[in-house]
Amino acid sequence: MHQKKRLEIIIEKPALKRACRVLEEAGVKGYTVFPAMAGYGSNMRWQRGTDLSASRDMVMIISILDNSAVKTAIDDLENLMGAHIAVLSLADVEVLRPEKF
Amino acid sequence: MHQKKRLEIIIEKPALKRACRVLEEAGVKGYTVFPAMAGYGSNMRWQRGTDLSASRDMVMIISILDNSAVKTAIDDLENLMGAHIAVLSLADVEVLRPEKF
Amino acid sequence: MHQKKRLEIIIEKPALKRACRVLEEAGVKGYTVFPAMAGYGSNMRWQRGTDLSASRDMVMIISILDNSAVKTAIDDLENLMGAHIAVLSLADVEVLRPEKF
Amino acid sequence: MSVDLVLSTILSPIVLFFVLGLGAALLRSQMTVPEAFAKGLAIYLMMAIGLKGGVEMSKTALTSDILLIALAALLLSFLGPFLAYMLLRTTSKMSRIDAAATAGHYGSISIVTFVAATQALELAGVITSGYMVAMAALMEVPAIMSALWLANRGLQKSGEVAGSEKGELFREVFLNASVVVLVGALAIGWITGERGMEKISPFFVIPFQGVLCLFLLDMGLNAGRGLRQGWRQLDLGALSFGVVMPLISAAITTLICWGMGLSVGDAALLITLAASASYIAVPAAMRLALPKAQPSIYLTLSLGVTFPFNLTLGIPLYIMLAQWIGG
Amino acid sequence: MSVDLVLSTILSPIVLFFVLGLGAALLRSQMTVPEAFAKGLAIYLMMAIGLKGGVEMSKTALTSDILLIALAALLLSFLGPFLAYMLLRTTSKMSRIDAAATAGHYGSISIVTFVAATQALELAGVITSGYMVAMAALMEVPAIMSALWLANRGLQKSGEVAGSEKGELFREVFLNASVVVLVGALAIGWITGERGMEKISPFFVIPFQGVLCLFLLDMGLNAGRGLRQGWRQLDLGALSFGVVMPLISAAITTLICWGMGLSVGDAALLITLAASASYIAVPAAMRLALPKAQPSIYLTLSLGVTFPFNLTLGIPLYIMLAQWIGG
Amino acid sequence: MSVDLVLSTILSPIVLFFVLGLGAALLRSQMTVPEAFAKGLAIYLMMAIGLKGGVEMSKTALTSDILLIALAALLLSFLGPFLAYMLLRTTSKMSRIDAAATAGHYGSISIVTFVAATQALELAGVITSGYMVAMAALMEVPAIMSALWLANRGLQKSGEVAGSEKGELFREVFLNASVVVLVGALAIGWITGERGMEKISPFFVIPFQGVLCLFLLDMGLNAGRGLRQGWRQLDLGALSFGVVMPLISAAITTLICWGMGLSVGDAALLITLAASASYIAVPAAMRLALPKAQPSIYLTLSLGVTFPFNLTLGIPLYIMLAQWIGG
Ligand SMILES: Nc1ncnc2c1ncn2[C@@H]1O[C@H](COP(=O)(O)O)[C@@H](O)[C@H]1O
Ligand SMILES: Nc1ncnc2c1ncn2[C@@H]1O[C@H](COP(=O)(O)O)[C@@H](O)[C@H]1O
Ligand SMILES: Nc1ncnc2c1ncn2[C@@H]1O[C@H](COP(=O)(O)O)[C@@H](O)[C@H]1O
Ligand code: NA
Ligand code: NA
Ligand code: NA
Repeated sequence: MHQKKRLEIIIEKPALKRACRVLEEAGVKGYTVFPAMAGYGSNMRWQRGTDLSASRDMVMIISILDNSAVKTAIDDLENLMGAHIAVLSLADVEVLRPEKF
Repeated sequence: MHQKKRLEIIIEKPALKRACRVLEEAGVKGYTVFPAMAGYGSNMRWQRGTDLSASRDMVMIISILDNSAVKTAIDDLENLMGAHIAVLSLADVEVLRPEKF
Repeated sequence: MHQKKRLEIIIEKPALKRACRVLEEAGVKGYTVFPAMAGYGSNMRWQRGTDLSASRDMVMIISILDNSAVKTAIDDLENLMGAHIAVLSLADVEVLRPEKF
Repeated sequence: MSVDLVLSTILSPIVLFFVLGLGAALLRSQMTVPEAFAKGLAIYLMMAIGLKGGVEMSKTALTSDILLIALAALLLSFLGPFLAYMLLRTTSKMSRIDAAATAGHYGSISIVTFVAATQALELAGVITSGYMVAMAALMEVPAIMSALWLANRGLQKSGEVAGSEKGELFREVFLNASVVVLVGALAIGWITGERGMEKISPFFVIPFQGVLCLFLLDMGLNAGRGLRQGWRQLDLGALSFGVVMPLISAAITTLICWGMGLSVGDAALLITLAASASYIAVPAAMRLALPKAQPSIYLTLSLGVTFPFNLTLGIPLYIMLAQWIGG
Repeated sequence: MSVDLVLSTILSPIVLFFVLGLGAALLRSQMTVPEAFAKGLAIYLMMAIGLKGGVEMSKTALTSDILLIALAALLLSFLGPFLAYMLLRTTSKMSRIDAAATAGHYGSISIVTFVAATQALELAGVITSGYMVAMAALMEVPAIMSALWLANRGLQKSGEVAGSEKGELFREVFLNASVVVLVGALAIGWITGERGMEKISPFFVIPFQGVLCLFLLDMGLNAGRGLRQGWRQLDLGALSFGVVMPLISAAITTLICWGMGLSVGDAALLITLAASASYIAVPAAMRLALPKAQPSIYLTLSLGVTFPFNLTLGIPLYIMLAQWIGG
Repeated sequence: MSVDLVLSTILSPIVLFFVLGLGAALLRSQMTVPEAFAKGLAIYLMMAIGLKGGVEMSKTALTSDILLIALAALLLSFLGPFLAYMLLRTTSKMSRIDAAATAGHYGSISIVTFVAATQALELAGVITSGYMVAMAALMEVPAIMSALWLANRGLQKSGEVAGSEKGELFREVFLNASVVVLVGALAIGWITGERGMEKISPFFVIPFQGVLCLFLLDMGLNAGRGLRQGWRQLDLGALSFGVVMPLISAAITTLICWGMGLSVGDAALLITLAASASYIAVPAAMRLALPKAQPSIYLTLSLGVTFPFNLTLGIPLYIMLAQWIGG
């Protein structure tokens, strides 16, 4: 198996499109998005479905990518994280078909 | 980037609030919860939406946190895992803004 | 805490049952499935709820398991990944009760 | 006449849609009614039942007779679990804690079974009272307490589960969706009376039976899936409990109704309530209070065995029992 | 008169709501109808169609005429894919497997297109038969088999995909939601007949057209998004196939209807069925059976091109064809 | 009479269900109306309002009077935020950006409050015009622009957020679900007129009030949870703003209506619109345009404070104001 990176961004839903554009522009080959249902931060809880505007929902973007793509994306990601509610983490993973990422 | 831990708890939904309280009391700065849709364990499958009480649904709590918070939480987490259906795992991750966690 | 593996398969929903069978036959003790809401790959975006057949939805399977189970499953997983739209990654994690996995 | 009753119940669209769902699930169809949609329909149904009951109640005064029925209902819910527990412990190999949790389900009630009985009675031209909805609401909760007592008696009090909080079980039990909506709608129907209902009743009365069809299709799918996944957990003693317990409850309640001189319709409903088992409110409470009890046991029994039995054969039988003591 | 028909179809609320959704999606509005809600409405619509058809069928005996129409319907579904496949392989650059998968969609049917045609006929005062719902159900599945045969013929049988199970495709195809609900409701309507329907018909008849508006708003959003995301995958040959194929199917079916001497209403419906393409049942089956075929191709064509065409221009045209051979 | 109006408003089923939800949430009940179901109901409600308004509009010509009201509506939405901003900056400790974002919510409108006012007027036998729905649609958006201007004026233009795209805010604001559905349904109602509505009106008219009950139960749950989670973020100045601002807007709009000589019903609706605050369209836009503003502040105020106030005490008051200038 081959070494790649796993990027995980938990971000507010209204900013999802922006995060996607950042990743796509950095040449990331793929990512998948998951809906969160609740959370806690800054001493406050939120819960999906208690806000008709859904503007406080959070989502998680997972992308398996090459370290080079992370480096390309990192500046724009930092800018994005500075403006919007978001948490980013990066981990090492092994994959089967390295050319896909 | 900076070293943090990524705590992932897959736990039955009726016990979610208890897990959240444990984390909050341990001083964790934030976490996010995701709804599962199906699963397998103890030789049995479950599936969301086939049980009107939703009492068998599972959820996943993800928290990026400092190792110190993990240590504070670990005893209560073990107690919780002993009582409820749950799976816990801990991994190393890198983050951008270490003071947030 | 004890070393285990965390297997994460992002796969198209119509093939979910097949992936589950592969894992179960390999003797995996448990897994949990999460619904994705959007994604990007091969220069195309998809979004849940814009396709009445739901045949393009993706899901994520997470399993905490022993390295031995990964080895048993890997051939069938490769075969499955070859036929269906899917992304697999493997990471190191620490768990509390090693006998559960 | 009794064969007629059975046939007209079983061949009613709501039962047929239930059977359709059950069959599809047993044949391993992948079809589902989306969870959010089904839960929305459930809220609609409870609002409709509550409102109707409330409006009926606003027309009649609270008599001592009604209080007596309420007392009987409470006792049935409180004491039912003891009977069920003894039965389970003698006839099946269930552990103490599983038996207690299951017993709690059978002391409590199934609101959909109640509604189906109301429909069957309406079809048969039998009159029922609005306050029976209040009885249903009263019977939801007490059984849970008996179950907890049964599970914990004799054990030295074990330490609290980490993260548990005072009042969480209370809220789960007394403020769960079905109690809130049922009791709330009952109160609103009672406050606004017939006049207030005029404008909203088209929505809550006319489509009611149709919505019930849709909902029972989903119940059938659930019951079938529950059975397929869970029957292996159950021995023969447990499985037969799912049919025997409703019959025993029905027999006892018939006697009580006869003692109180209830009308045919009200008796049929009280018998049905006693014979029905919970699969929404009680399972959720049990995961909090008795996490060591296995959900697959009590859910399979109450949703996979007892509910289908009541819906098809039970209800006509309970109506006949009521007619028998009322005739 | 024909211009009238086109206008009254296009200016009907259901089509206007479809256009609203289509426009919003093409303008990249973020609005959505929640998936669970739309799927719930779809189940409602299929129940309503099935029940209505079943009740109608319970009133008339099964004649050899009906069996003949059923045979024609089956053949249309079986043979349609062959025609579609040839057309695609000659006019577009689609790969063999993509062409086969797409062909399967065009042999099968769209139940919403069928319903829209029923509405247009009702508006025009043309009578249709209840058993046409059964024809729709019959036409869903056979095309899938032809598509699989087209895709796999001549290839040496490749090894099974890991984890695949005997019967999974069969269940996906014959027990998918639309088949279960449609056939089930048809049977229930047929069993209970008019008398059983009385109580539930308010829910299934009165709001039907309104629910259809809501559903078509969602279909418009889906079709628009499909088009926006997928049209780049299609060359001109493929795109024009989305309009030409329905017209060819319609022409052939017109001849067949003429041969069988079908009534105007029934002919219009059979033509519509033949000209419509699946976007629910077939795509799901194709992901299992032909995972190498690209979903963006067949979904864009059937939902993004053919469905809008049929809904607006196709249906009035098919009605005119039926009137022409029936007049 | 005025006490009557207050009582009949507060004791109407829709308000009682709102109170039920509010109470359940404040008591920390876990019950929820599934998000997808509630959002589906919201789309239904907006379609129904739009269609009804459109059909009414199709019956009358567009007069200069109507244009004048439209102008007033636009100005109210544009200028409202300035007033709100000044008030917030003087009476509370809110930051500039939070005050601007909150101000935007109060310039915009709440369509549910509008509907509740329509119902109360109907109950009181007061006639309203169909074009008032168009006014509601017109007032949604302008306030957002004023809020952005207030937040950004004087600041040197900061760099764009990474990944932001030209037009994304425009689409969010002008093509959000409520604008699309409301304006679309208005247009469709207007195009098809009474004749086209015949078939679909049963669905959009008869159940309307009942659906509203269900929806308001959910709104109550939302408002209660918002209050429980967010009130700690608000000082007394901010909290009282949630009641004072509607009253000031109402007073000003009363004067304007008096100047324009509006009918009692239309005046009551315009006052209600001005006094209501957005909690759907504006929050979503603010997250994109002013991500630094804290959602817990503006959501708690508009949904947790102002909406309950308007629904219970506000609406009867606004009707009385309208009667007073109209009498
Ligand atoms: N450390 C964390 N781990 C996971 N999710 C987090 C974390 N911190 C914040 N979040 C998520 O981000 C949201 C906003 O957090 P905050 O930026 O702290 O207000 C929370 O409600 C969580 O859903
Ligand atoms: N190893 C595992 N990895 C991920 N999820 C698991 C695992 N084991 C159990 N689960 C989840 O926990 C639920 C209960 O499992 P069990 O405690 O084994 O009965 C399963 O249905 C899964 O959703
Ligand atoms: N590198 C990746 N990381 C996460 N998800 C991915 C990745 N690549 C593809 N996906 C998911 O798989 C789907 C199909 O991708 P593809 O196989 O590239 O067409 C995408 O829409 C994503 O949801
Ligand atoms: Na009972
Ligand atoms: Na066809
Ligand atoms: Na306003």
